[in-house]
Amino acid sequence: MIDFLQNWIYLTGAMALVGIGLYIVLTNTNILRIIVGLNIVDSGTNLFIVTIAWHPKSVMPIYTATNNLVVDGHVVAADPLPQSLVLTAIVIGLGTTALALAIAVKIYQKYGTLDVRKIKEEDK
Amino acid sequence: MITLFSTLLVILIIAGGFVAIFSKKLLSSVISMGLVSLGVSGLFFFLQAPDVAITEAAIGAGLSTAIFIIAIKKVQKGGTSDDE
Amino acid sequence: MKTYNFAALLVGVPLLMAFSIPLFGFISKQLAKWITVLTLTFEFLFSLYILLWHVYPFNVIMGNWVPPFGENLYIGSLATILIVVISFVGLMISIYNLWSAKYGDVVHFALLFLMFVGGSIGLISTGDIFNVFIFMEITGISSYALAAYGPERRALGGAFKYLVISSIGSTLYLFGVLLIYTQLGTLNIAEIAARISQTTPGLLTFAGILLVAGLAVEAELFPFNGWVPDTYTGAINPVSATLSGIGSVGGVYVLIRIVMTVFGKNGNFVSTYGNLDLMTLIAILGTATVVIGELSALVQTNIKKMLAYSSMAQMGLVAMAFSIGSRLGAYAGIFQLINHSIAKAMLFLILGVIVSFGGERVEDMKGLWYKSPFLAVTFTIGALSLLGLPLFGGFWSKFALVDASFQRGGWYDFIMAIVLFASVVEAFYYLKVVGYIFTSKPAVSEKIKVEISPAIPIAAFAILIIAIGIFPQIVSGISYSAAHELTDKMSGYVLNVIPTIVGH
Amino acid sequence: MMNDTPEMVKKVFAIFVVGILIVGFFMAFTQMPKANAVNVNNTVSRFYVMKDVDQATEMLDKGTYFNKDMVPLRNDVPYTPITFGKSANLEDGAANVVTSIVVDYRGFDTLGEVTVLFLAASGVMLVLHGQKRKIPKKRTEPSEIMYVGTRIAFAVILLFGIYVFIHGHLTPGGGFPGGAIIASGILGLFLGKQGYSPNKSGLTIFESLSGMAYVVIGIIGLIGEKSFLANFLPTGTIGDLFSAGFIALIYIAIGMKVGSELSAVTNAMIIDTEDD
Repeated sequence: MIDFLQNWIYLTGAMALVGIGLYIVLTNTNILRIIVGLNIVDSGTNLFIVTIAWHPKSVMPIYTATNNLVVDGHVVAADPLPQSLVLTAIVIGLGTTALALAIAVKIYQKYGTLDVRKIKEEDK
Repeated sequence: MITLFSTLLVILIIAGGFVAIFSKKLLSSVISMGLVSLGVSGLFFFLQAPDVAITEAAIGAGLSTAIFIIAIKKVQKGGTSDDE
Repeated sequence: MKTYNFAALLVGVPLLMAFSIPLFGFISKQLAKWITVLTLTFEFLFSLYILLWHVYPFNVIMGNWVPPFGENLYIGSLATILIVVISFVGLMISIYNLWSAKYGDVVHFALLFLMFVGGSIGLISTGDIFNVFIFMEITGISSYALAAYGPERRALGGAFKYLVISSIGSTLYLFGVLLIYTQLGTLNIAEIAARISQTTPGLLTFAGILLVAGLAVEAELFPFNGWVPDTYTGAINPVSATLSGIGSVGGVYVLIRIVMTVFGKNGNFVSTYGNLDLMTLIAILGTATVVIGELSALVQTNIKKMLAYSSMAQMGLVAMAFSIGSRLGAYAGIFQLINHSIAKAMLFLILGVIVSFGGERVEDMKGLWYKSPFLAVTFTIGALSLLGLPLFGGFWSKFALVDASFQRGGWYDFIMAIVLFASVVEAFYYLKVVGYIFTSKPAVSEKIKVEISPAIPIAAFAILIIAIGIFPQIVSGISYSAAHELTDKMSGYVLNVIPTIVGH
Repeated sequence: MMNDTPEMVKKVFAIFVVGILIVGFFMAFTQMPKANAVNVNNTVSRFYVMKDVDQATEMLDKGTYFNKDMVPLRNDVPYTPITFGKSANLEDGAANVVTSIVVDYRGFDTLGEVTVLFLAASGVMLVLHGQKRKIPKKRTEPSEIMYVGTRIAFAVILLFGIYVFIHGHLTPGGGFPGGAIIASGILGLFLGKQGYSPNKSGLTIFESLSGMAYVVIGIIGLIGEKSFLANFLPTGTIGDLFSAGFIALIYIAIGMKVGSELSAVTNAMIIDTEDD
């Protein structure tokens, strides 16, 4: 029962982060806050992906002198494939964040504001 | 024991997310975003993913927050001029 | 399983050259642009070799690990024709850029442009569902940066909007992929396609909606295309041409690959799993896109915004064509995609030349014929091709689209009505512009001098449109076999990638 | 993202969208395999962990990998036990399975990932081009202790970063965190001295050469082993420093690339690129 709950705790955390991030993106007009929201969505996604790779009795997927991953022909490690996907996703998230921040800084220099509504007005 | 820890961490990251929503200051929003990343990277350790945890701590919590703070400083002080 | 690993260079060479462009940039900025041209020439010739010598269909194995365990590229007939088109359009735009990209950081602009084309080629050829995400991000990140480039500040707002919507879309896509992974334990498109019926229906439905939602951003379908007008209008014209002629092709390709190959049911043309029929969803989204896009294009006074909305509407037509589900429908969709890619890229490039001499309102097109007959004629060719008049490329695809919906019958007749509606509305706004070009005399008649570097791509596109219009067999043969690949997923796709899968 | 709508409507709409998404996700979660049943043995990762892809490929070639309902018989593949420090010449000698997937089994993904970061760095430079630094007049110069301290810390951090990416196939870590650690060391240098700027063209050369090295390693595989990004080096004994074939090579390239790239990004964000 506790094991089962544990999985759901992580899933709830992941979903809460995705929800909070999306809420921030949808309700804010400040560009930097929107980027904060995107970052939180990314964290939630990563947590979700790592959670589905895991079960309560798993060990880490690294062979060491004391950590054997295969017992009686059964793999007891956490699934390493989603973990490697998360590595990719984290790096991609950093790239997107850096580019978004660069655009935000440039917008501030050109418009003098970070508010999406004011930018829209100035364009007209 | 681990269940207790991870539950606390999950509550912590959700709280961090709410701080990011409701805080008036942008900087505290960003700091709480970094804390959320750090909490998530702690959860990755519990989820048997040390590789991911290290990467998230170095990149997600460390560098991306740092770049964020640099950007905020530029936006608030306007320390650059535009030549074009 | 036919393999031809050497074709990994299709993705490898642009990467190598992109990494080396900053070094060339130290020598000369012009050299960086020429490197782009040379690399894309290589891509075009290589893909032409694959097409004409009939090397396709084949697999490219990465790292000596065969498909379900490692990653692979699959280049079938659909991928071949689209790669030829994309690398041709990319090559032409890169020639145009020799003249047009002149402000700011030209070296990084050339690099990002090259990787946008290279990433689209990778997106089309990859056979791994997570690899699709990577290439989506490659094309995505390069296009955000490209869209922000240019002298005008409104480019920044458009680029940022695109960035936000697109990154949320790719997050949704990632969720969809991982939900499928929990069920099947694999990421290979062929294996997922073969075993899709072994998943839980409810979860699959949700995953399908997430995948479609994520991919519809790049494919410019209705609720997710809010970025299109802002981004296209803000960006400089070659970038708009790239986004419209290359980016949307990649987006639609992946959308169709996921919906028809992965979620499709063999033998039946329509995919029904769970409670939701993804093809109907695509049809609804496509219809909404066409109606909204065409009506918005009608009221625009800014010609670039008009082309942006028209581009959206054309993508809706393409999606509708595929959603018919029959082989003729898929054929019409592929043909329409190719026509749209060539014609819309040409129109944006022409607009780039015109805008460098004047404004970009519809009125500014008045008397173009007296200023530059070459631009006037080529613009007319592009507009008429998009309208679907005979003798131009667009005629054959719209004809096939109407034919397909007619043959399918039932409520698909509705699609025919939408196509006719779209044509009528397009006739209104395109013919208005064409009328302005030829009838009214300009107030000031200064001649527009078209230099050689923008003239080559425009002329090449115009000749190609006419050539397809008169000899449709240039693309129709391979489009038809590509339609076969889409509608018969086992013998068209899965068995070419994993030949030993049993029980089909 | 929406304009001209009242605050309240926007919030309600956002809660509505988020709610639908979350309800959908939880419906999907209930259909996922239960926590205790999530099992690596049903996924392709099983072969990555057991380093048994070659055997599975053989079964695939013979047509005995899928049963007649197209369900893969993943648990039927025989396996050879792996002992840390003893087993040699495994198909991929990395002790860290995540590393072996990232760099070898799914190396093409990683090439794309490196490209994404490279493009992001280039994009930052493209967007922020044409700005010059304007040092604010009133600012306290960091003290001498800070200056020397950051220099020493940088040396230590650099060594640690290099350690992390060289040991990527044995311990947690690898090219990406290693590079990020080096970049954060350089970030420290900015704090130590007013107006500090790393050599920009040096960073560019580093970045380009290491990226090209990655692709060239791939092409060597294409020529030598008939497949792009194929491992062309001996794999050694699992757990040794010199094992796992080309994984260490690639991680060194990635580490240098990521390090120089992220430094260039932070540099661009702080100082902005200079026009020549």
